[in-house]
Order: sequence, then C-alpha cells, then structure tokens
Amino acid sequence: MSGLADIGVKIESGGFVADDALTGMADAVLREILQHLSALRDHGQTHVIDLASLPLTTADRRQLREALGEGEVRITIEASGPTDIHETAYAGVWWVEYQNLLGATAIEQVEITRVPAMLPSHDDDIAGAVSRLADAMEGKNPAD
Amino acid sequence: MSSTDLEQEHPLDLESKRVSVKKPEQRFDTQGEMPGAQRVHTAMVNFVKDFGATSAAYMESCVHCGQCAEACHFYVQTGDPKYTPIWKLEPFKQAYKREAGPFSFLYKALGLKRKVTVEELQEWQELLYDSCTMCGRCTMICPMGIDIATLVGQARHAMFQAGLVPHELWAVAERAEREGSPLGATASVFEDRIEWMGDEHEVEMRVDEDEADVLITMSSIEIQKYPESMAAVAKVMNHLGLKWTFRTDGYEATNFGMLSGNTAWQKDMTKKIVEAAKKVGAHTVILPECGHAYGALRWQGANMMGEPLPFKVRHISEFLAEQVNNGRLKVKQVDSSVTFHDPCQVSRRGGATQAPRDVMKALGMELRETQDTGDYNWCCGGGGGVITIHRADRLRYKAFEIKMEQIEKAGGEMLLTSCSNCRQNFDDSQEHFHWDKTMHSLLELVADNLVEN
Amino acid sequence: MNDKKKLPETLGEELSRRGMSRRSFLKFCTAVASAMALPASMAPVMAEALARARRQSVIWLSFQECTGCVESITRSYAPSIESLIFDFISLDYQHTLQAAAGHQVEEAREIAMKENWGKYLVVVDGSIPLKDDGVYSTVAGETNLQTLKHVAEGAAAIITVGTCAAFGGLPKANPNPTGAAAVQDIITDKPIINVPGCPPIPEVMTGVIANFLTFGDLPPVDHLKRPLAFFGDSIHDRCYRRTFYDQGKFAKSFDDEGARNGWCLYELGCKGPTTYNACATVKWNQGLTFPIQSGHGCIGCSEPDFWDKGSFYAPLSTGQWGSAEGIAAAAVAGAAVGIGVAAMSRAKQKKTSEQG
Amino acid sequence: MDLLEFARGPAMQWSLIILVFGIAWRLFGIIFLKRKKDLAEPRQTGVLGGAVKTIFSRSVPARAFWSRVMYSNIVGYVFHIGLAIVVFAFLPHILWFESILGFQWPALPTSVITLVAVITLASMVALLVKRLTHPVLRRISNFDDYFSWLVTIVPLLTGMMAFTHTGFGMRYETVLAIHILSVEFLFIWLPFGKLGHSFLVFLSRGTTGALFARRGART
Repeated sequence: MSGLADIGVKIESGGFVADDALTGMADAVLREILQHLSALRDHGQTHVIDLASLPLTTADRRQLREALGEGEVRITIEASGPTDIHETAYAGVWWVEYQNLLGATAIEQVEITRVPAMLPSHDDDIAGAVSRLADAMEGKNPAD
Repeated sequence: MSSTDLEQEHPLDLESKRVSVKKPEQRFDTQGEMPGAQRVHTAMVNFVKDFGATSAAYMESCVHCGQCAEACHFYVQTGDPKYTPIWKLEPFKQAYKREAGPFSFLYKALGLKRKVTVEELQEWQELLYDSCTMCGRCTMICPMGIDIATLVGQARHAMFQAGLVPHELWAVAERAEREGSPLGATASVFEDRIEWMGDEHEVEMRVDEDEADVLITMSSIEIQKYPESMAAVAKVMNHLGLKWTFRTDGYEATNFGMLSGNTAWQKDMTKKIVEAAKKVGAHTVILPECGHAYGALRWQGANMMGEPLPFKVRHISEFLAEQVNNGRLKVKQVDSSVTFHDPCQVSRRGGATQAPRDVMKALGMELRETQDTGDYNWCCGGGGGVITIHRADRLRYKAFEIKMEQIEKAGGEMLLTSCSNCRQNFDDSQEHFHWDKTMHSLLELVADNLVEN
Repeated sequence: MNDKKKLPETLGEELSRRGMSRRSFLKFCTAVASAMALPASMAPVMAEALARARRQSVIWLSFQECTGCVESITRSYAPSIESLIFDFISLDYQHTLQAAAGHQVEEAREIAMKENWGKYLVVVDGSIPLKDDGVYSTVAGETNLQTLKHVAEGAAAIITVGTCAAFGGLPKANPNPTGAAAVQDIITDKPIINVPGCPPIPEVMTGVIANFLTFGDLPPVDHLKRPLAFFGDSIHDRCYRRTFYDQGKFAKSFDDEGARNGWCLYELGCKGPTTYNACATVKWNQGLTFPIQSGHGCIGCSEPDFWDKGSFYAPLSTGQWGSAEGIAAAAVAGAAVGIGVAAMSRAKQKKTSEQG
Repeated sequence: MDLLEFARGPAMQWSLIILVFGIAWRLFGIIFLKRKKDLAEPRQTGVLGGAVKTIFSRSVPARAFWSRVMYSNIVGYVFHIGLAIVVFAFLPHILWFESILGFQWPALPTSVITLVAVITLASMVALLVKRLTHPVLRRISNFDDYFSWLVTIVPLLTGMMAFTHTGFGMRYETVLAIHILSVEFLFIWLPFGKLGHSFLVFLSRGTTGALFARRGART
C-alpha cells in the first residue's frame, strides 16, 4: 500500500445493522409505563425508567418513541450540555434526553410524573439567585 | 472303554430324523474331576492361549450397541436378552479385561473385576453351545465388524479344556475321536454302505484306490441318514470321467473336535483326510454337503496341520459349479421352481454363495429366493452342534419358525440345500411341525439329472 | 491548594462557588446512577446527599506504576463535571500532582493522617515489590511496603486504581523480578475496592468515590473486589458487535472486509468474553469510543495476570497444546508401551502353551 | 493460575499427551499381539481391498437388517454427525484446531451449530433412554457405557452453556474452563474406554474385512 488513501474504510452511518432489529421490548416498556401512569393517577407515585438499563435496540427505541408520540410541552435545558424534555402524547409521561458536552445522547429516560425532576428550581439555586439579584440591583459586579 | 461301553454309555439314536446320542436319562454336562476354581482357571488360560491380535481387536472395539441381538435367530424368536450374541462371550470378555485389557493391572491390584465363577461358566454353557450355531449372522450386522462367531469358537475351546461341554456334544465328539466317526459310521459301516449303494443304484464305486486325483469325503450324517448322496457323488465323478476314490482311512469330513472345542481332536480328524489325500496323491479333496466340514478343512485345515495343504479343497457345490461353468458337467433341464437354503458355513462364512446358484441356473430352475438370502440367510438353527443337544430342541424349533415362514413366502416348488446337517434339521423340524415341505440335496438333484454320455 | 480563601465545607457550597446549577449536578448524578445501575429515581436522592457531603481527605500512594492511571483520570477531553469530585476531595498527598516536594510532603501526609485518622481514603496505583525486602521501590528512604502498611493503618477504606495495584499488573508479569504484589495481597484488614484496568475508566473512579461520599461506604463488589456496577458484565456481553458473534461473522484480519464491516474480533484474539469492565457501556473519552469500537480486540486489561495469559492475538478457544516434540514423544512412548505389553502377553502365551 | 489458565495450559498439554500416548499404546498393544499366519489357500488375494471395503461398508447396515435396526442407526448417525458438526464446524473449535494443525476451514453459522447441538443432545438422551429401557441393552451395558456417555455429553452441555452464556450462577470464564476441562477429560478417557472405538473401528472392521475377503465372502 502506498498511502492511507488506499485503505478502504467503510464509514457506516446511523448505528450498526446488527443493532437495528425489533425485539418486542418496546411493548414491554409500554406496559410498564401504563402501570406506573395508573399509580401516578391513583397515588401520585412518580417513576423513572432508565432506557440504558434495558436491552433496547436502536429500532426498539425508535418504536417506543413513535408509540408515545409528541405532546404539548417541549423544553430545552442548558446545563453542562443540552437536555431535551418533552411531554409525550400521554400526559404525565415525559421523554427526557440528556446530551453530553460533545452533543451525543448520554442518557434517555422516560419519567412518569407531573413535572420532571430537572425542571423545578432548587432551593439552593434560588437562595443564590436572591443574593445575585440583589447584588445586581445594587450595581455590584458579580465577578468580585 | 471299548466300543460296547460306548454303546451302553451313549447309545446313538439312529431311528429319529436327526442323528445324535439317545436322550440321556441323566445329564452329565461337566467332564472330568476338577475343582470349580481349577475349571475356571483352565478355561481362562486356554482362552487367553488362543488370544491374538484379531480377538483382541474384537474384544476391545465392542460398543455394546446390542444390534447383534437383532441378527440372531435365538434372540429374535425368544426376545430373551441373554441370547444377545456378544453377551454369550461375557465371561471371556471379563477374563480379557482382567488379564489383558489396558486396566488389567488396576483390576488385579484393586480387585475391581471379580473372577468369573464356575457357576457362571456353567450358566454360559447353554449360551455358548445350545444357543449359538456360529452361523455368523451377527458378524454381518455388527457396526464394528466384530466376528462374534470366531470368538464363540474360541470360547468353546476353553470350555472344552475346562470340561464344560454339553453331554451329547461331548459324547459324539468323544465317539468320533475313538471310532473315527461321531455317529457310528465306522470304516466297516462306511464300506458296507458304499457297496449297498453301488448295487442299489448300479453305479461304479471306487474305494481305497492307491492313486487318485480326487479324494471324496463324506459326512457321517450322509452315511447314516442320506446314503444316496454317496451314489450321487459317484455318478457325478464317473460322469466327469475323473480318477477318484473313497478312502476308508480318510472319509469322515465332520469334525466334532472343532464343534465341541477340542483342538487336539480337531487336528486328529483333519489329519486322517490330509494323510489319505497325500497317500493317493490327490490334487483335490471334495467335501460333502456339510457346512462345518467345509470350514474345518477348507479354512482351518492347513492351520491345524501347521502347513499349507498339498491339494485343493472344494465343497461339492463349489465343485459342481466349476464343472457346469466350464461345460464338462452336462445336466438336463428341471422344470421346477426352487427355493434354496444357504448353509451358513459355505455361503456367508465360506464365500461360496454363488456356486449353488450357478448349478441351479444350469439346471434351468426358477430360483425363488427367501426374503433374507445368500450372505444374510437365516440359519436353520441346527448348526454348530446344536442339533445334537436334546435340551436345546425347544429353542431350535423356535428358531426354525423363521425359516418356515420365509420359505412359505418365497414359494419355490422344490426346497434345496447343500448341507446334510441343515437337511436333517429340516427333516426333524418338518416332523415336529407337521410341515409339508421336504428339504432335498442339490448334489442328488444334479446326479439324477445328468445327461447320459 | 488555596489556603487564603476559606475552602467550601460541603460539595453544595463548592457547586455554588463555581456557579454550577443544581440541574447540572442532577444531570451528573443521573449519569453516575445510570452507570452504577442504581434505580433512576435514586439520582435526586444522590444529588441531595452529595450536596451535603463534607470534604473527604484522600491520600494517594503511587508505587511501581507508569502514571498512566493518573493520566487517564486527569487528562479528560474537556473539563467535566467528573473533575468536580477531584477538585472537591482534599487530595492531601499525591506525588505527581502536588506542588510541594521533599520532606514537606511527607510531613503533610503525616498531618493529614493524624487529623483524619480512621476516616481518610487511601488510593493506590502501582504494585508493591516484596523481593529483597522491597528495595526495588522506595520513596524518601521508605519502601513501598512500609509506606503502604503505615498509611493503611488509619484508612477508612482503600481504593486501588489500575491493574498493578489491584492484581500486580505488568510488574508482576512473568518472571516478576521484583516480587511485585497487589495491595490486597498485603492489606487484609481494611475494606478494599479494586478499580482495575490499564488504565481504568475515569468514570468508574468517580463513581466509586461518589458512592463513598453518598452512602459512606464502598459499593457492592465481585469476587475480585471490583465494583459490580461496572464489572458485573463482560465486555462481550455488552459489546455492540456481539450480534456478529452470535451470527458467526468474524473479521479474519485487521484489514479485511469483515474488519471494515465491524464484525466480531474473536478470531483476532479479543478477550471480551472473559473480561469484565464497563468499556462497552461507559466507553472512553466522554463516551466517544472504546478499543473494540476502534477496531482492536479487548486485551483483557482489567483481569488478573492478563500479561501472562497468552498472546493478545490468540483466540480465546486456543490454548497451549504443548510442543509437537512432546506429542511425538508421547506417541513413541505409547507405541513402546504397547509393543512391550504385547510382547509380555506373547511370552505368557508361549509359557502357558508349553505347560499345557 | 486460575481455572481457565489451568485448562488452557497444563491441562491441555497433558491431556493431549495422554490421548496420543493412549491411542498409540492401545493400537500397538493390539497389533503386536500374536498373529497366526493363515495357511489356508485363499480364494482371492485382494485382502487389503476387502479390509478397506468393510471399513466403509459397515457404516451402513445391510438391507436385510434395516427393519430391525433402523431406529438405533438413525439416532446413532444423528448423534455422530451432530457431534462432528459441533466439533469441527464451530468457529472457536476450528481456531483451536488451527492452533495445532496450522490451517483452518470454513465454519458454519452459529445458529446452525446451536440447532445441531440441541439435536445432538436430544439424540444422546434418546440413546440413553434406549440403553436404560431396552432389555438387551440393559443386559449388556456396563459402567463404561454409562460413563462414556457422561464423558461425551458433559462437553456438549458445558459447550452450549458457554456459548449461550448460561452459567447457572457460574461466571463465563468458569463455564468455559469447565468446558475445556471436560473435553480434556474426554481426551484422557478416550483411548481406554469404549470411546476407543473411534480408532479401533478401523482395526476390527479391517480385520474381519481381510478375513472375509480371503475367503471370498461378503466384505
């Protein structure tokens, strides 16, 4: 071989073929979601399903996502990389997707709750915000 | 013991359809005075003495698949697993493992394999003698190619040395050793019968010629029960214009030494024929219609004598086939269909399966084969000395049912064989079952249909 | 290490000092929980607990090592939330990273030990030489063995970082000239957790420390004392190329069609089936890739004695069948015994034949 | 040294040495026993041809016996062929052979191997059931028959466990080590028990073939 250009490298896009088959896992997850959604209605119990912990193929995930559909709310959070949250077509079922700083999907979760845990402002952050706002109004430079 | 003693001790039963000694009132199935342990020891020593590369290869390769049972007429007809051919060798397999197998040192040191007992050997007498005709059908089915029949023969040697032979078989063998014939066909009886047959059939008989190209031997079954075969063979020989002779010092072709397992006696019996043939300078010895006689001289003779035989050995059916094939023997056409029963020792184990078929073809007969025929033919059930043993009768008849059924199905008008032992078994069984089929001799049929010169 | 400013007491304070929102922290905790296979609902609980956690004194001992483990942990692709944990802990002794030198350093260590007796964490990278009284590696006139024994005495727990500290690693490889040993071979009376790998995955380190900070003890471990959350599955079990293995599609060389198609590397000596680590799931360089994804089989670096288990390129199903000479000798010996036994049997036969 | 290293290292070396030693011992120990010269005039002299022919012809039962031995033959064949496929057509095994022989051959897809392994397993169970229930087989069976069955089925079972990553609580490398060790035990046992038929079959079939060919009987 005379150079790197001669090495035939096949660049595959969009995941691997082997990972692209339906296993029927999506149906099982849907049943689990239904159960937890009922628990939310009856007892106010929340639940999170970490999709990484389940043996889902890319195709399974796609199927699950399509089955849940899109709802009214769509939120983007910027905190150490973007986080996309949207309510699915079923109220109380949220699709949470964390991305890392490189922009790759790090974690995908289905959260069954009224408000996703990421959304509410934390007391500590609020406390910090109070002082920062006050400082800002007094014209102080927060950098000091 | 004189010959009168012989008559008193084990009188021959010449009246019945098959020849044997009269049914003993009291059986003596052990011979000689020997403590049990010594019998076992003698049996094992003699078994191992015979042991060679061939038997070892066989003993080692058995995978206990049990298929040999399916080839054995005694098992197939009774369903009793003890008649499984390889099981008949069990004590000797045990002995082999203990004495010569790869773990023999372990077995001995740890006493893992107990010694075979004399009771077991006595029990096995029935399996080795009463229920094995050494027909070798099991050899044909064995996926490992083990020649079980050979091993049974070897086991019989050991059993004989240990004095564990069935009463009748020992009696006829002993008579053969002393009188020269197992069934009372002494030299003088033989001579008388030759003369009688010569007169009766107006055929020229040649006895005790000094020189001859062909020595004709006879089986005592023929001499005693089917003397016509002597006339028949003489007719054929004369027809061919050969220089032939019977010899009173070497005529008995049966070898009960071999069947009972006494190699010394076997050698004695072989020696008589060999020496007679040498004396007259015969280039061919013709064996009669007797299956085991063929094996005894054709395949074991030279080995018994320890040197190659200076003459050719031919079974009569082989000889007839040669002669019709080369055109010297001219026969008339017989307008009949025929079913042929292959004698195991001549066909399957002798390699002369085609010979009788050539002869029947020359006779223009329509051959109607049984379902299993030729090399896969079912044994008549009487070979290997079984026919002489009274206590084996029930089992022998049971085995014979296969033959009757297959022959009925084949449907030949005539029933032929080229073994007088098979023939007497057919006669005896015919009587027992009141069957309407009679077995005939191939040789006699040929002799009756020679084209006049 | 800034002495002038008052250091934050808790991790929560450290967060607000850095202007890092609780949402970022929750995200980090969610990632840790996911990696450690904790229930997803544990993440907010973990975040609260960690935020209240106090600074942890850590003494890092480096013995026979190559500093690759430290490199792995400190040289992250970008400043990440993982580094937070390292900033937050009080790294009271670390040869490579500390500014001070000489006797001061040893003194600082002694002080930290005294102040946090029974509470400090000990992190060890590198193996400990035992041969010839351990002369092959000494620091400040003290052998590694002496140092380890001394420091371990007041430790709350020990975390080994890298295969050398966990199992002996390269220094212990045959013929092991220094008599190298693993920490667990020497210290038997303290909780030890092994984070092997050559080097180990940074996220695994952080996960273990986060676990210690959150729950006050070490996470569940396997029979080799490795955290089950990261070492519970083999590389093979979680490998994205596993399907190809199941289908029987294998790369035959590193530049064939199979290799280009990303087929299984079993035939090229991949040790994935017998190697337990989180490479296939956590991956390296912030989840970018891991060796198999980059086209090379797993070499089994998180397993004991991986150097001595045959070639990295020999398939797992092969083994040492010995030399052809050995086999030939066996054949000759067998034949000799066979012929001998046969000859003996013949002689015996001859004897019995002559007797009777 | 852990179990897997032991299995892949010294255990493999020694089991192969014992295998080769044992086969040589058994074969030479039989071939060099007393062999009487057959003095009878042969009907034909193509004795070697007869031996070779019988070695092949006995692989299939004669037509006359079909109805009586069909079942055992079919199951036996399924078991032997199945085992051969699993041993010789599964890629990890081929790689093992390659490490000894220096060359490899194409493997079958693992899904096929799995199917074959299951069928082989079933046929072995069927053979055992027959051995335990058929009067003839019960009568003639001994320790060797059952033990050799066990020694053969254990590698098959552990192999399937290793392949499917089913350890019943055992780790993969332990299962793999047990699989390799079980094969090594088979190597060690093979020359001395009835598994020796794998090489003795040529000797016993050949012996009878030569004998019968000499007599002009069916080989």
